[in-house]
Amino acid sequence: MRVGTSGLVLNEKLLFEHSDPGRKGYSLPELDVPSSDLPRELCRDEIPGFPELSEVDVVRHFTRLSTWNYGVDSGFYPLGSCTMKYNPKVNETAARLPGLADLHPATPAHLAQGALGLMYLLQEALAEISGFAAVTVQPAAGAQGELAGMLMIRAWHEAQNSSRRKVLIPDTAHGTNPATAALAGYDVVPIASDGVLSMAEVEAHMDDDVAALMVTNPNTLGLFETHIEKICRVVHERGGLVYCDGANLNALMGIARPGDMGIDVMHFNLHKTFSTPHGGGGPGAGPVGVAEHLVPFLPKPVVVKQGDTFRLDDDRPQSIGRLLAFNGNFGIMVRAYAYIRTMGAAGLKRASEMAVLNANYIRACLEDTFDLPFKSRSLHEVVFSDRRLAGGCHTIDLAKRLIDYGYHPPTIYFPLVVKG
Amino acid sequence: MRVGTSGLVLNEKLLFEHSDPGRKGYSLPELDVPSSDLPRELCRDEIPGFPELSEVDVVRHFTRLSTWNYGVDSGFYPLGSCTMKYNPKVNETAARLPGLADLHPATPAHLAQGALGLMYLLQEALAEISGFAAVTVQPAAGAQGELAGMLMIRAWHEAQNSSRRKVLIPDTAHGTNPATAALAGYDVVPIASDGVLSMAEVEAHMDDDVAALMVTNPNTLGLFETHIEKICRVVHERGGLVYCDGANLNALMGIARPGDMGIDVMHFNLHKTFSTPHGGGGPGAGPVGVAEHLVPFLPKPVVVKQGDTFRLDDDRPQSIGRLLAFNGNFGIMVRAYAYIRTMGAAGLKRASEMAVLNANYIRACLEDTFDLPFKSRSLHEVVFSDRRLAGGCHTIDLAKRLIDYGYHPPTIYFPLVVKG
Amino acid sequence: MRYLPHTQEDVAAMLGRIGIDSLEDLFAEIPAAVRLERPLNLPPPLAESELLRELRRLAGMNAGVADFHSFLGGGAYNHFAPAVVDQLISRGEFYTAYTPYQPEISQGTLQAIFEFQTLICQLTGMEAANASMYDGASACAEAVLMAVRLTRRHKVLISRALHPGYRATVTAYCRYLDMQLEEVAVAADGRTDPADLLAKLDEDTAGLVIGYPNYFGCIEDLGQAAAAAHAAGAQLIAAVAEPLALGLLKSPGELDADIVVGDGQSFGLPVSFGGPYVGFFAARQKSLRAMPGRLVGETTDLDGKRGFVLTLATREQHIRREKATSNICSNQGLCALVTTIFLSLFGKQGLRELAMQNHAKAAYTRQGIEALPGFSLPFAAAGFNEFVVRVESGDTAGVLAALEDQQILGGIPLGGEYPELQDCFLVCVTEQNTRQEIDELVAALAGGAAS
Amino acid sequence: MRYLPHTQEDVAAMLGRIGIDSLEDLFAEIPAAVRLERPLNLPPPLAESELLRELRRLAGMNAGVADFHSFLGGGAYNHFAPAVVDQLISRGEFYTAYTPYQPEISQGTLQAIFEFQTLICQLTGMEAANASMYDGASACAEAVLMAVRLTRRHKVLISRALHPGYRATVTAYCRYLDMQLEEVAVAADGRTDPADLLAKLDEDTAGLVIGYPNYFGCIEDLGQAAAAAHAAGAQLIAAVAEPLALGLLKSPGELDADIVVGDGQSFGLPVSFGGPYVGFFAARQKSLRAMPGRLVGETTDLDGKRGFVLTLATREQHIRREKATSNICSNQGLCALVTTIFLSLFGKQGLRELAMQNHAKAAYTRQGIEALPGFSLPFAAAGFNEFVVRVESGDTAGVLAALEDQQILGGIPLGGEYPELQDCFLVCVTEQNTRQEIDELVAALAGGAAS
Ligand SMILES: Cc1ncc(COP(=O)(O)O)c(C=O)c1O
Ligand SMILES: Cc1ncc(COP(=O)(O)O)c(C=O)c1O
Repeated sequence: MRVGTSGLVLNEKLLFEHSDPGRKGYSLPELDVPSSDLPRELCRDEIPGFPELSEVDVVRHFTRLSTWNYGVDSGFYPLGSCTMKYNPKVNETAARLPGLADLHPATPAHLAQGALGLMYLLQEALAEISGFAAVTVQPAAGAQGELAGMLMIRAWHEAQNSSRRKVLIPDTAHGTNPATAALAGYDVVPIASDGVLSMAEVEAHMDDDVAALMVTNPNTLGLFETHIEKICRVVHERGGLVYCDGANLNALMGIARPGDMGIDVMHFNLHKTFSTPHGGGGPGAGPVGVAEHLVPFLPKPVVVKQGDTFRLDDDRPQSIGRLLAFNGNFGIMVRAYAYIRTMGAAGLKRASEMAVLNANYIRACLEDTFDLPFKSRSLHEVVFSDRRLAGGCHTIDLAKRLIDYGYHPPTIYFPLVVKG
Repeated sequence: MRVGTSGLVLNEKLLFEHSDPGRKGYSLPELDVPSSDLPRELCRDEIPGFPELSEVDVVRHFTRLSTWNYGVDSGFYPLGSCTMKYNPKVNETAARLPGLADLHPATPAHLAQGALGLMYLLQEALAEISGFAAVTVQPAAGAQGELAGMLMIRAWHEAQNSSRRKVLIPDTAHGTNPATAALAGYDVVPIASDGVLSMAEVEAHMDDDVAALMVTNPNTLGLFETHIEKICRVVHERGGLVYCDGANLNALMGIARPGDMGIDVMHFNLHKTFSTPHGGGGPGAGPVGVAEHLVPFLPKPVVVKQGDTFRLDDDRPQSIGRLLAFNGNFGIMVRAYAYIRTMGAAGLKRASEMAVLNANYIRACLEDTFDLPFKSRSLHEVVFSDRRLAGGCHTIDLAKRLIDYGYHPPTIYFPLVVKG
Repeated sequence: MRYLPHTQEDVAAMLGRIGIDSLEDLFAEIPAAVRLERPLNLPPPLAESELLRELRRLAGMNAGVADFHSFLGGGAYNHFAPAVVDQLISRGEFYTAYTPYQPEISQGTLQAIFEFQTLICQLTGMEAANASMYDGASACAEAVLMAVRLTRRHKVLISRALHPGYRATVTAYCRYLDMQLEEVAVAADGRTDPADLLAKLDEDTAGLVIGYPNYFGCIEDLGQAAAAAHAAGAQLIAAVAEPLALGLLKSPGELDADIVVGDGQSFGLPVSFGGPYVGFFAARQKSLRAMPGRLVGETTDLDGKRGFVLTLATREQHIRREKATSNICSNQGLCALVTTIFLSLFGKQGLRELAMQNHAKAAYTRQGIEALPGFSLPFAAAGFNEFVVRVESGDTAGVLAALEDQQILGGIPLGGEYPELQDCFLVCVTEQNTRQEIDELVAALAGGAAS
Repeated sequence: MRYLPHTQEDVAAMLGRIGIDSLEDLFAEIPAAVRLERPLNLPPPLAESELLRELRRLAGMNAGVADFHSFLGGGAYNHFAPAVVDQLISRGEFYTAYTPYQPEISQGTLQAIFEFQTLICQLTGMEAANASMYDGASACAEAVLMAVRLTRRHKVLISRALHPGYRATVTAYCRYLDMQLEEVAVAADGRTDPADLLAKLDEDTAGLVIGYPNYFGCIEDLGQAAAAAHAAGAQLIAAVAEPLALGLLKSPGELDADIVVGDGQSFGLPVSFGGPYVGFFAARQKSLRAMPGRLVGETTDLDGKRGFVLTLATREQHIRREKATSNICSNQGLCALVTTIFLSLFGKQGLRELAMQNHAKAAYTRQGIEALPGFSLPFAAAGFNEFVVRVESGDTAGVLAALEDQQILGGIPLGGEYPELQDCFLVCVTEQNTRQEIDELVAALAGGAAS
């Protein structure tokens, strides 16, 4: 399939350039109470530069802008590390249901049992899928999940009167891993990997100032960290904890559980593995699963069940506190819950199998054409380099040329360990 | 503004060409009752050629197809005769409200008071806007409204024991007018207009075999039929009735009412004057307003109010009957009602004024450039011919070139009285 | 006013360009005598939030299927529509476009209609389908007119078991045309009476219209009817008010129908108090030029690329005027798109499975009611997802009212349209009715509703 | 499974191409010891219709604003969102796109974010805004960190009248960093105590965070706070949980704030039990490189055409890794789009009028409650659309429960976060509360809820 000629291409100005003084795009009921003035000195005159548009101006502006975008609904979107799933339409309907969308976060728990129940059921489902003892659904994205996780690791160390200062992070890691470790007050120690982490490298760095190892599994090369169990054992033996970046969980649902591998804490990206839309850069959600020993440190409030009722438990003295003003990206939780209930156990496993099948199929089709720096069996993604590209072509050229053919390019220049 | 280069253009196959045996795009609950077989000889094997697609296939297919279309939401859409208004978004929300969208047409009247009430209020509002004694909201589109109207005219004649066989139709009329007259069993007599109908032409043709005159006001040249009152008087004096094609009512809301001009019956196009979407060719709705003497002949059932309750009145012996299986395009009525309630009297008048202002402004800007065959003051549309176009250019070339500039072309080669 | 972009300055500048002083002047050609000299008497305008509040209030007075267990059918069916359908038709490029008269910027609509036409042909077993009609009833009327055009005969037979709304619509459409409609009786088993049919078919019979399934939910012997019609030189018109049945039943085309019409509402359209729905119209290739309505055809552009255009417009009123095959102009385009998306999702397997579920649930309900004292099933013919129930006491209204009190819409009383079935009502069961709902219906009927 | 397009034949062919025999083999690298040898223990899959039924059941257990008169605010506001907003963000090109890393096919998102940033600058009176943060609270935490970065100081003062959720979030973010947070007391009028503030500002103070309006709905004297902060060399951070107030109030920029953060939820986002909302973050041009999060900038392509790209990515974690200005990656892009569309619709006049209505309704309510025996208003400072009510009897819980019985969510009890305000609750009134609802609230309070 090639780029066709049937479509329309429309230019569009900035919305401010459409503005015309006196246009209105809103309606308000007549004020039904006496008007009331704020003290003059508190008030501004007008908002300089703010637009004035009619409703049709606004509709056309954003409709036209949208046509400049490519989404999962437009076609194949093979971004490595991003898990660009189909975003089910019924989930959009679900998140907008009255009773969910119009529920205020300060509603008393007895009048919000449906919402709290949904959060609880989602926590339970994620715990089962990942093999962790408990899950918080509060964090707003993967990186915030990482922060929650690293703060819990630090709180755990403090609770043992340990004040370790270092975190080991492999060179394949996503940039959020070191950035998060730093935000939790840690010094980052990069460690080398050769496709996967070797025991030697871990053992060489795992000293008694290391609080944790952050690992991604499968890692950003799409490879399963084959020594993961042993790695966890060594880290634990030497007094550290293991954080897992769960961005790539889509390879493992129903196949293997990070919690069973010895990992202490992991974030999920609901906007990856659990089909919620990326939204052009969020909102997502980054729940975190923890092993038993980290449960006391979970961000608060935690949704708990007592008998048949649910409530937000705030009375958690060892908690790291809260990372958002309210209960997290509830609308995203609704979508993820809808996905899990739609797929069921067999469906989730099948989704993982098909993702891995697809990546390996692409690999099989292209490994004679492109350079494949790491050769062990891929899971849900495969990373090529541009070394074998002829004619002075680089990854970026390939990426842009794919656009000409109507496809979204793959993720490029990541992970940093692969050249091009 | 010119066609830009920011947009995407994507090819797309036929949906059948995406099909792959075994794909599924649906889900059904497990059957919770015993299965039951129909006698074998009644059953087909499978539906040859029917597609098999997953949900994401379907979403991508239609998303991509849509990008080949231009809508009112894409930009300026200056089709004469079509009244391409902005289609308000809240009306789409309104028509989908539970209680409206999921109401079955056979619901007993006492459990459908809201819907019947809405239909009644819409009838009343349309009657007030048009100056007619009563309105039926049953017909599904303008042409079906015409049919309802012409059948009523014929029924009225029959009730007077008159069996006139001819209908006068000006050469500027839309094709549905003669087609409808024929469907009502009439012979069509075309009459000439010179921009507007002259009294002489009407008087020359108005004999005692003429059942009706069908007139469009403002007509398809965008001109007000200035002699309309006298024309109605003459037709009435000679025993005929006057049908008005109300497609162009958008020029007159709050300005003048067809019912006050002596017209006996007129259809509305809710998908024109009352902002409901054209939908790429429908659904619309074509209510019909009638003067007092035609009320007994309205299609049945009619929504009537008794005390505080509404019901469908089926007991109308002189009615022409029904033209659809149920109550008409109710979802379109909801949108039109929403529009009327949003605009109010002043808003509707302003809409007419702005439409007429726009058409005259375009005329003022272009009348030095293009040939303007009819020179009297335009209402909501203006018709140019291609006579003055240089370089062998014709209307069709101009239309297609406008597309290159990102605009929808105006209506072309209509009405037939204007060359090119 | 948020829908009108004009500012005061715009208006002044535009009036200046036009060369007039006021908006008043724009209407100079309208004689004073017919000017409206007062404001329209309409309720004051509502803000968007107020409008929704008011419409929610009206909606709240209606008994939607969210609040009631509904067993209403009779040409409008409570089927589930996947969320995909509404989200796709809500794309502005689809629903705010006009009829695709400019193919260069309407290929989306055109290809989708082409796909609709193809799906309808596959479903009905016919060779040519149009871009849609208003609804099943008006499509049926157009079919009758086409049969008359094709045969140049003047009599059309209509089965009394055809949907009453369809029959009434045919009657209204044909009211002043030079033709007669004659009714064919219903046999004891609920199907069209073959003897009466044969007796009425003659050399002036243009066509015969039969519901498939018919209004009572019974599956007509279409093959036999086709043979009889064809023997008399008449066209067989099959009218399909519940097209989901075609997921299981032999197609009318296979059974030799000449014209197949029906309503696509079952395929993704909400019942919406009766509309908008979507009529479909399919026929044989040889009758193509006699067909009413728009047709989309495939073509290639100058570069050899496939494209789609409105075709055979010479049948239509824009060109043919009073000689057109129909007066229809706007049809139900967006509803045809709904149907197309729905059928794309369900496809070959899904439509069959959906039809099976409907049939199984109706059969289960039928058995449940049949076993109740006080009720009987007058018609023995096989049915799809509807059937007629007789109230032995004769108090149909009382039975249905008692059900309403239990938030059940139990069925459509038949007495209004069929005085001979004053003691009967029509029950419809779809995949949306759970076994529990069905059991509640049966229990409610058992528990005194019959008394 | 309707979301997975693979057929059995596809799977077989693909396995063949890969050169393995089974799906099992794909996972050969995963050691047997960590394989899951049983199916996941999850509830059975639901069909789409069942799923919606289940979610409607859960939704039905919640007290949404459709059923209750709600006076809950406190950082999440019940404002009306025009239908346009949701319909536009529901376009697949917007919501199913990834972060705009490939500008050639992401100009829609990029230009919209650029417009968002511009609107936030205009609204806050600042010079640079980022592409969004998770919410107001986390934006506030990031602002604190930025103040520390900019000043290289270690102490940050936080007003006790700042939203408790914001305070808690700042605390958690800063938990293990080399810095101290100190609280500034609340004065009797409900605003930050200027004396305590001055006393605590010193040469190690990096910044001062003040709510504008604050959690009690009071309008802080931001100008005075800015002067004090600047005199000490500290940054003033204004945190705006109800940005609608900025439709009326002087902008924080005008009052000399250095960093302005807040939450855009009021502008078109449903309250949705707490999220997703959208944090905004604006600062001075000179601090641009110290800002957290993504930024979109304008550029021109080779043909001189305007375009937009992600810019200054060198601050971000992809490149800077542990030295990044923040760890944020995905933000709340689609929610920023909501806000952009909402503000485009309301614009200059609309936002002002909306703000006026909110203020007028709150003032009306405030007067109504103030006049009631048994209730008083502890704080005298001017407010926007929220205010604190004191229950003289001290039985706040009883009062609110009595309101609930009348389908009124009367406010947020303050005792949990402010033990000194155990007898108080926070009332919020928006344009969505009609006078009738307000009168009902006042009547309910009068009629015994006070007892
Ligand atoms: C491997 C990996 N880790 C972490 C993240 C950060 O997740 P988020 O963007 O949800 O904060 C990503 C996102 O792209 C990722 O791919
Ligand atoms: C003048 C005129 N009359 C009648 C019609 C027919 O209306 P409808 O398409 O609603 O049947 C139209 C529609 O284009 C028209 O422009």
